Amino acid sequence: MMRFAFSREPVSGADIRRLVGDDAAGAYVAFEGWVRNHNEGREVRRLEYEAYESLGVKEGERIIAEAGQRFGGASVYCVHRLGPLEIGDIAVIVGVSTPHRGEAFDACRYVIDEVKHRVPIWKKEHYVDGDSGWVNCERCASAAHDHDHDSHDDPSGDERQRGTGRRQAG
Amino acid sequence: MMRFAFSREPVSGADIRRLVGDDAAGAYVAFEGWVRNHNEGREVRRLEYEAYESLGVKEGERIIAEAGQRFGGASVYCVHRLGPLEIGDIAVIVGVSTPHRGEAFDACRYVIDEVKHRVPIWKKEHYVDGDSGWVNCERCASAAHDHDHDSHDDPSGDERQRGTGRRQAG
Amino acid sequence: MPNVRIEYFAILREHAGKDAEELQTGACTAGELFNELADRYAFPELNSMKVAINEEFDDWDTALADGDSVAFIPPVAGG
Amino acid sequence: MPNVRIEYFAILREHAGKDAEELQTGACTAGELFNELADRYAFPELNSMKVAINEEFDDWDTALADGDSVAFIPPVAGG
Repeated sequence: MMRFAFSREPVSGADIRRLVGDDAAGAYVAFEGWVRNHNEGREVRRLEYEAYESLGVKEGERIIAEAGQRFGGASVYCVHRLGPLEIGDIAVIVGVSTPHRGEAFDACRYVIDEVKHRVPIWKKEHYVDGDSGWVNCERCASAAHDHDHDSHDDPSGDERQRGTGRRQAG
Repeated sequence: MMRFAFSREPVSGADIRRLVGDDAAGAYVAFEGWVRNHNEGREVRRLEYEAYESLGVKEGERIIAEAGQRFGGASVYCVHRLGPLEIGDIAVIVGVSTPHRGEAFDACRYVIDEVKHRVPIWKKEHYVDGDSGWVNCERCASAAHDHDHDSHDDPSGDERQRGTGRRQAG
Repeated sequence: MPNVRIEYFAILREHAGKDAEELQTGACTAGELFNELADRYAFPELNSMKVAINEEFDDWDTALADGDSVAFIPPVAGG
Repeated sequence: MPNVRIEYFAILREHAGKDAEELQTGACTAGELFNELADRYAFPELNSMKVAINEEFDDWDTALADGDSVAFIPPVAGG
């Protein structure tokens, strides 16, 4: 397989495009997630990604296999950066080639949506004001600390199992 | 404006990406239409694109302006090749950056769909068997010639006005 | 008898054997002009043809004026 | 008393002060193990935590076996 990978080095659109190129393909759709200079109202200076790499690669490959089945014959690659990134860097890139363009758009969107939802990757943002925090974690954490520290004694309870983190757009 | 252009030289994804880059943008979606080695069951050796360039640029700019209005703040560029192209060449490329990814996918798809539908560009395919033909034109033409050459005396009639060409996928 | 400039593209250019021409026509509308030229150059019959006058899409029954630039738009196939 | 290996990521790694450890636990399930460690390391309360056992997502009430590798998955934020 090897269609999902983590990288500690910068990745480019040209790399991905080469991997999915095919003379029978008529359509290519690429998604790139760029490191923005702000998130939820705060100015971001840089960030770091960390992953549970072995499980992350398995889950990434599963997502890509699903996309291939759902969107006839899509050829897909996805690379996610790890380690420190600067503003404007590519954090994640998905490239899809298909015979026809509808499937390329649908498969590309499916893969990035699922990767953001399912692959164990964490992002720590470092803000211009010197503060930093793990995205999707810090607010829940501090809110919980503020009013009731005792309620975490059942991690298998409904809230933990069914609650969904705030979806990260972008 | 100048967000839609024709090019007689090869275009690359990196060129387009540079044009729409922006530190506030978090999502980038690109579509590339590649010259396939086959179309509708025939093996294609090469092809040529021709356009009514002045009207084509106006219509392309209109489409991109529509996309910007519909999909909040999308930054869009589109370049379409003209002249002779080989298998695997990029025929058209659309790049879109937005703060969030949903709009980038939607705007990119809107632009390529409308460009294929509305911009006066024609494609002549040269087949491996030595034959050639204008896509969307040759079959209608020969079908008409075969059975009734007299029916073209009212180009303003319903069939001409309302008929839609077969949509080209890919 | 308006004097008009006509641009030919793609399959129509090949049938006309030229990119463009100026001519004085007895046609009153863009549609009549097309028919006149279709007879002269044996244009193929095409579905969903459009017409542009002075670099904008227009209607087949638009009256022609002296100096108009007219282009016939065969079915497009970009991308 | 199963002997398990635990991997810590992101905010949990910072709270635990280590990437991983092996320990013998009185916990019977992954959920009980998390509570034991949350008390020890003062883990923050997180919504939608998940757990993986032996490199696959699993349930909080799965019984732990000797030699299991357990990882707690805080809310993810790829892309």
